[in-house]
Amino acid sequence: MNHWLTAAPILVPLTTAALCMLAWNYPVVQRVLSLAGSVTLVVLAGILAATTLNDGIQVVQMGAWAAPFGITLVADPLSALMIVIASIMGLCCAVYALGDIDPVRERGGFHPIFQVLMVGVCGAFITGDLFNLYVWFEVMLISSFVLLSLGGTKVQIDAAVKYVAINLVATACLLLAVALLYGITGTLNMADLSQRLPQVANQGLVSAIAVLFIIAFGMKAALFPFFFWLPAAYHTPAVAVQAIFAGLLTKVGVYSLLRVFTLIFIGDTGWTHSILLWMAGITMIVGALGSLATRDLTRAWSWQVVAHIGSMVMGLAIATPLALAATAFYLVHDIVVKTNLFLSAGLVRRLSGGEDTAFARLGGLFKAAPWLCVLLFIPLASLAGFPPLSGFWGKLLLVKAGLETQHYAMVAALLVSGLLTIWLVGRVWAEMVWKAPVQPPAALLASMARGRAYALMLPLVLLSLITFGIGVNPDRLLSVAAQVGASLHDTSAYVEAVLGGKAEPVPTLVGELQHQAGDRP
Amino acid sequence: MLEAYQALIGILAVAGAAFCAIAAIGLARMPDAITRMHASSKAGTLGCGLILVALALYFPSVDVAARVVAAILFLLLTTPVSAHMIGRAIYASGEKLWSGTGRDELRGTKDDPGERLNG
Amino acid sequence: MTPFLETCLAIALGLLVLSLALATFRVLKGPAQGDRIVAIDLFGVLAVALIALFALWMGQVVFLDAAIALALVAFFGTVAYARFVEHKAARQRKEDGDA
Amino acid sequence: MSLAVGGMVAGAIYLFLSRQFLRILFGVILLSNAVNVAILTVGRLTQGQPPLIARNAEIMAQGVSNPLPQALILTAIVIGFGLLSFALALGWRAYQEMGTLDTSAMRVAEPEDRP
Amino acid sequence: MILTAILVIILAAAVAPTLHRVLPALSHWLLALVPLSAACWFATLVPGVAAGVPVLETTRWAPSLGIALSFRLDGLSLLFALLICGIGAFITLYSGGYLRGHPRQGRFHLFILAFMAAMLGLVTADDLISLFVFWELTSITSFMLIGFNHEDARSRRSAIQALLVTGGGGMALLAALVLMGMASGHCTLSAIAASGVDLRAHALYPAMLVLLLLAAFTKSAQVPFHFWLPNAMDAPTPVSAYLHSATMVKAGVYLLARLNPTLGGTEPWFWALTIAGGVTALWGSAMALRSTDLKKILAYTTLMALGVLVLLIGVGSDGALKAFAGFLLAHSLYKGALFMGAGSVDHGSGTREVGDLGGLWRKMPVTGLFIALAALSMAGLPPFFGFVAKEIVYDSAFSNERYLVLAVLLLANSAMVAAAATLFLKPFLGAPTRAAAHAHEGGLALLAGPAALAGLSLLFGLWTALPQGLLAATADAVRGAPLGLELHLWHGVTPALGLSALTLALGAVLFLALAPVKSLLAGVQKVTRIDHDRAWDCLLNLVEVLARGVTGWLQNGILTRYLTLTFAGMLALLGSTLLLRGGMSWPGMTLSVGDGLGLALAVLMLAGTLGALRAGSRMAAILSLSVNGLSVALFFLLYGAPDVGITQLMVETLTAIILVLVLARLPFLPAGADRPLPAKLLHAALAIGLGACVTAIMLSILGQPLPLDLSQFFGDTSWLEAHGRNVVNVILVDFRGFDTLGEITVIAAAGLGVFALMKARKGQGNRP
Amino acid sequence: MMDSLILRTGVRILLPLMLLFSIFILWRGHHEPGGGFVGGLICAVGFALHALAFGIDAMRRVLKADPRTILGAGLLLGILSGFITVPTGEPYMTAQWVGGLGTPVLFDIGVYLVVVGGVLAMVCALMEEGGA
Amino acid sequence: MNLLALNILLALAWMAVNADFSLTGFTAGFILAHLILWLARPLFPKERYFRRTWGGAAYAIWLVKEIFVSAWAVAKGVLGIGPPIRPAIIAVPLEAKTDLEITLFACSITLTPGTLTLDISPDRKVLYMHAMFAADPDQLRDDTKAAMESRILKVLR
Ligand code: NA
Ligand code: NA
Repeated sequence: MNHWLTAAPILVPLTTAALCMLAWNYPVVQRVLSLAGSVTLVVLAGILAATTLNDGIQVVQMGAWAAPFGITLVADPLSALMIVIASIMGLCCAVYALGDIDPVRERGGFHPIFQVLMVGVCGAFITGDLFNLYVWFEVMLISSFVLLSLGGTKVQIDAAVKYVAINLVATACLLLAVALLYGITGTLNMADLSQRLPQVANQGLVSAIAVLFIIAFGMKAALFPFFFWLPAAYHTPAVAVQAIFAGLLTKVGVYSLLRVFTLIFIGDTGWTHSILLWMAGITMIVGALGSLATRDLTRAWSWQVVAHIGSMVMGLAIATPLALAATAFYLVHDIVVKTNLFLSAGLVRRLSGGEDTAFARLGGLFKAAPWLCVLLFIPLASLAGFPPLSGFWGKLLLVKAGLETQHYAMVAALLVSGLLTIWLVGRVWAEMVWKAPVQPPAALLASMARGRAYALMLPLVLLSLITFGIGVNPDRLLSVAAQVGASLHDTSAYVEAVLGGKAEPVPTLVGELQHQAGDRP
Repeated sequence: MLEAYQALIGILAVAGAAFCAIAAIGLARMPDAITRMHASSKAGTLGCGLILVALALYFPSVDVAARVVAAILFLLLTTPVSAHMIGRAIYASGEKLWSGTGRDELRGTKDDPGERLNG
Repeated sequence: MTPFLETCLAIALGLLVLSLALATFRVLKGPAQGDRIVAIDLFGVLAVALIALFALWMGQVVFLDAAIALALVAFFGTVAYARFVEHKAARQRKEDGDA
Repeated sequence: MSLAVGGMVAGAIYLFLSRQFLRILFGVILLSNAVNVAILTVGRLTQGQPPLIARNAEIMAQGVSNPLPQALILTAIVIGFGLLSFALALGWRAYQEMGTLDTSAMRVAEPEDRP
Repeated sequence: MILTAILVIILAAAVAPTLHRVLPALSHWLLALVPLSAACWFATLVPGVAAGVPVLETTRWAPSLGIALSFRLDGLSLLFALLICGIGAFITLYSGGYLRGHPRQGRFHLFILAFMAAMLGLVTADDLISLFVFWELTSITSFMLIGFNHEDARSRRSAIQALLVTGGGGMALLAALVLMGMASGHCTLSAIAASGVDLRAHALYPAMLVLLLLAAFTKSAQVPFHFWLPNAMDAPTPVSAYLHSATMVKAGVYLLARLNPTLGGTEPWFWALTIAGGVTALWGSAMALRSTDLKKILAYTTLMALGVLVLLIGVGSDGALKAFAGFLLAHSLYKGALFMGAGSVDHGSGTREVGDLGGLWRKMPVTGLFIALAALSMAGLPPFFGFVAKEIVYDSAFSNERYLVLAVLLLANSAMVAAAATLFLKPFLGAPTRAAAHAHEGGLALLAGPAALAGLSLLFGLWTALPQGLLAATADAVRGAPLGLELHLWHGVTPALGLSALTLALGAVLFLALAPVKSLLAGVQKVTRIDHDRAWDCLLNLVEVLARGVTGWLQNGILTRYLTLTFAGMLALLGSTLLLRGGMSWPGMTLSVGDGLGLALAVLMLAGTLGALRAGSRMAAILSLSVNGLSVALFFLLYGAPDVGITQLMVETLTAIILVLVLARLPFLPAGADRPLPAKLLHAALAIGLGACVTAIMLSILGQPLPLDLSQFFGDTSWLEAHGRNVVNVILVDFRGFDTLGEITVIAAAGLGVFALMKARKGQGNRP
Repeated sequence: MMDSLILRTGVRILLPLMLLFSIFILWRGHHEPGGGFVGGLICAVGFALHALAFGIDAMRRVLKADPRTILGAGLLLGILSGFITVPTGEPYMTAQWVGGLGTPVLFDIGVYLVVVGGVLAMVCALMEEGGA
Repeated sequence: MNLLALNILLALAWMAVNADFSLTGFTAGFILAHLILWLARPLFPKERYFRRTWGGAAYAIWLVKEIFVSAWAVAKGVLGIGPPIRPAIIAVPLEAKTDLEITLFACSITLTPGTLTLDISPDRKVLYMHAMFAADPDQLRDDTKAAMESRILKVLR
């Protein structure tokens, strides 16, 4: 039964999407399907994660064709963790959408496309095949195109133009990278790749292809200098879409970097991981600066998405078990917080009655909606890394990992970026919560239908509770993250699970080489 | 016998290619778009057809022959239609005909596609 | 395959490649839209011929299907282009009329 | 063939760097073609022998083309087509909404005066 | 129990808003009981701790990181805990009176109690990370408190300023603590101290020290991080009284004292602390003398006191540490009372300007009395505890022969005397003013705090044995070894007494010559031109300008810029890798006749590319691309990929149809017209560079062998196991059918997407 | 819509031929070049041509079903064909063959339908709204 | 058209009898059945099936010949060895009425030497053709009508 469970993260949203497409003329049916599908996904993802963490890596061969011939789905601790968190975000955004989405967008196919996005995200998280990963990236990409432009307002179209143009480059780059890698190894299975790459004679060529992967996934992850599509676009679509984008899309890029640069490309870490380190450092600073340069809430959050990508990639670049665990922890934290921030920004926009979230329009929330402020305070403080919320633990782990490996400059960059974020959070609080509003906030929630208001508030409550829960009781997630970190650092279990007894897995330890390499920033 | 048969195939192929080449040369040399189309639509179709026939002869089975016939029929059906479409489009777009063109019994009549397709 | 046939095929291939080059030249050069469309139409037909010839050369009859498919769809492209030109012309006239 | 791919990539990138969205789309087409050619090429080229199993055979003959890259390209072509058609429709809508396809004049989402 | 105390206070904080709504008149009394009982509980621990037995407590938290909520109460912690809870109780009460009728009183109590809990945790934490957690919590809660009057833009600014300064310190502290943990291998302060690891000898000691000082100095507002404190006085008076005199600002001092045994005693430590402390003390004195606002005066004297405390830790002699303990307590008591008193004056008369106040004695005698008592203690007059403390301070400096320190202390204390006089004499005994006309006494809630604190100042002065045990334990804790502190009101005739007299005299002179002193100081300030507040603004502006500059350059809203940077990044990464990591190689070249055909197709592809590049019309571009696409299709066919070739043909045609459907109305710019020459060159360079990279990689790949076992497997099983003779198709629908599933999902989404893009438009209604 | 008698007559003859050809291609795709994509594309191209010649409404009438329905049905068929393994307990998409008919063929039909539906949805939307 | 169906049916029967379900089998069956039906044509007195098929075949052969001629003429024109080209656009009044007749006529014109159908008037009364060698346009018009339209009508009516 376990192989059905392992495939469920793709099949559930996919079936939901197909059913929603068939019911294209019946929005109510779509709503029910979307909700049911999202809940099912959360439940199954939870079971999958529990199974993986307790019983070890789950592997299923699609079509029963053995690896590396068929397509392998692998739920290792990282994948399982990501899928659980992604499914929860999916549910939150789906529920929020029930209250927020307008009829035009709904009839334009919001529900099926949203599910397709989840298919892409979950598929990317769980596949063990590089080309299959490309396919799920494309699924994610096309659905993100559609969701971004759904509604077709002028701003959206403008943003979509930039988003689409840059992402098409990214996607071609990824395809090229996969193809070239196939061209030297003759395989696409990631575990198999990790076995075959060391045998390639021309290791310099492997490094070049690895860099191509850095570029391709870096573009997806919005690393410097490939992030431009993100601040250009994320503030424009429907709120639920913004939130799911902010929560998941870039993280899939980070996940992929994490997967590929711990499992496959570990031969030239002195070079590849130094590049990642530099990119991460600059991303942190530039992202934080960007968030300070804007005077718009949602756009500031977009920049913060960028900034924190840098933090996660920093962990990958350092690549000790602790650093990898830090990245895993940070991923979970950041997904929850960013989703929450964008959802709440949507609510704030509603309350301010405006079309956008420019600081000039905001204010007076403390008076108008104190409970909302309490809810907002949690993700904000967590974003700033204030203890004892989730962001603090992520930062602590990263600082620790960085200092242990003498990456002082990176830790400094991380802390400076954190300080800039604190500034931003203080400013946002002052502008959004404290400042007297230009016009008093509307009592929209009260005037809404009860169900709609619940749909808007419930996700916020849930997400804030998660952040708070991780913060005050971090140990569960910390130990999971440690498990993830260990499994990424030593991938022999992964390889063995996928290839079975056929191959003799050599323990592949990422990061070992790096400490001999001198060229670190 | 086989030699002669293969020679026939070879000659057909070369002839076909030659007609194709003539079509291409016509395309390069003719004075205006419509006259170029004369070259391409006739010589090209014929050349292509000859090569297809050569193919059919090379694989002597009804299966292949039927498909070759189908292909040629497709060609014969589509070439004039597209020639008509292109010709009309060229005419409608008001492109200047070659200065050597004689009478034009279409321009300015109620049937002039340039006027008719307006709006 | 006799040497004569082989030579013939080589010559034929050469001629076709030359033709394709000429057609490409016309596509690039124009000068009118019509010229380009005529050229691409011929390019399609030449490609059909090339595929057929290639099938012959390689002794692989499966390429014939590609030739059929191309013969079919090249036509669609042409229709679409023609339609484009007509619409543009119509629009041009309309704008001129408005002006 | 590598040179052709390189040339197409270069051409595509030059088109991408244009201000005209249409040119960017043309770049997309070109880039997608380039990558597809690259896939087949790095899968090693074998002339004229499609990977089919003959009627009288049970396994694929030696010396035929590598089937796997072909399958990958098929997937990539179709996906590329999906993306491209969406991008094209987007271009149309962009022109409709903003009256221009000059991307440097598209400043709605990131207006100059409002950072 | 310590954790329980903290949690109970947090609980009280959580219920405060509700409680206030339910019992508006009583809530502050009830809430004040919570810290008061905590204080009482702490008081019961005094004998044990004074006897040298610290209280230890540990709760599991994050065992996987070795982090626990461990607490440790020694003298230092207990003294702080008592101050926090004790003064906290009165502040809670006081703020209830001060904010009577204020709509957000409940929220105020929430924040102040939350702050109290955080502060309590900070001073009792033993675990390094727990310490940091509480440290940061004090920053957040104080942010909320400073910005309590949040409609006022100045309040908001001050709150952010305090948040940033202390937040920056927090970052440094985090790094410092992690370093300490790493260097020592222990997670708790007591374990580090007990382990015998000498951090002072560690290679990272300078880093730890700098980071730690950064944290402590920002929190305790030492020069040059002092500027936020006076601004923070925009907060309501209870906040100033509590945070900015008694507790939060002392957190930095606490940290220094706490780490004195582990990190202190070195040269850098001495110089950093004495210089920062001394300058802060002097600067605070000067500013206090210049100020005319009651709260400002108090704020600056607080700075001065903080400077003195830091200075004493820096000096680090036994005497200095004893003096530190005494002065810490004395200052907390009188400053708390004075702040509350000043707040009452403000509350009663509506102004805090010394110039506007006068003759309050008759209107507010009780307040006046307590202010007088506290001011006397501040001035260091016997029999107040301030005097006792000052005596040991002087004593320590004198016995150490640190005369420069002594001079600083003398000046600071004289200024304190003058300030004390300013605070009391003019407002209460001066000629009545208009503002004083309708001044009135506050209620019991407003008076209880000053009364208790001023009373204790007097009591401890008279009965020095009462605080002696605790203070001795405090000094021991700061030293990390027993010191044997003894307190006496009367030491006999000592140099210290003489200095006290001198201080009084000097203070009197300063007070009497206040006007000339002020102008003198103003002149000095003009000459030195140090306006830290403006400097801060400049710094922030600089960051903002940097932020805008960087962002404006990178994210300028123009797609071409984005793509240029993206491609430039790609070229830089790929190019450098290819050049620096080797890997470029040439495959062996063999050309057959068939390859001639391939070559011809390659040329056609390139011709199509070129055509697309220089096309001057849409049609030309599309048709050039068509040439390219058809050549690619032919290429696929040539190399034995009929499925791919046919698909490419179909897609080519469909693309043409869709292009035509879309393009008919779009404008087109002729080639080359859309970019200036430099851009053209740059773009061409990027394009050619990347094209060259791709070519180089592909050529190198072709020089490698390619294992074909996957394809071999597909070929072997396609018919026998998967029942298909077209291996490509079998791969598509069976071996790798999952890819295809994803792919049809893409097509489905694209179809729906185009449909939605064209039809679902907001503001135009929905046309299904 | 293109107002041309010749084109219309041509299309009238070509459309059925193309549909036939597309199904032919789909059917034999498992053994010879072709399959769901190519077949679907040919079918879609045929209908697109019809729309070009006769207008979108005429095409919709010939097509009968809404493209989106075709698309959804195809996707669902594609997904469900993989679920047939549920009783056997084998992983998703494990092929099941009954004589010459197997789930991969079913899957290919799903692909065909999705391609037809997806492409026609695009074409319909572009033609109707594009006005071109 | 009933005979076509019958013809196909018989071809299928042939395939069934021979158990040969290939295209070859069908073709053989079709031709065989056609011959049988032709022999039995007195059974179907008013049927035009045979005239159509045989006439159509004859026309096709003629057309193929014309294409060769046409291509040759074009080749000469292209290579500059034939008569100088003298293009013109000529209106040809139509006698053909049905869609099929008109289309077939138009296609034939395009496939034959030196002429090309440009357009058909919306009222379907006039066909406009472009001719390459139209020294005498009126003569060409008459030739075209005589050579082709009449043949087509003969076959189809
Ligand atoms: Na993305
Ligand atoms: Na296929």
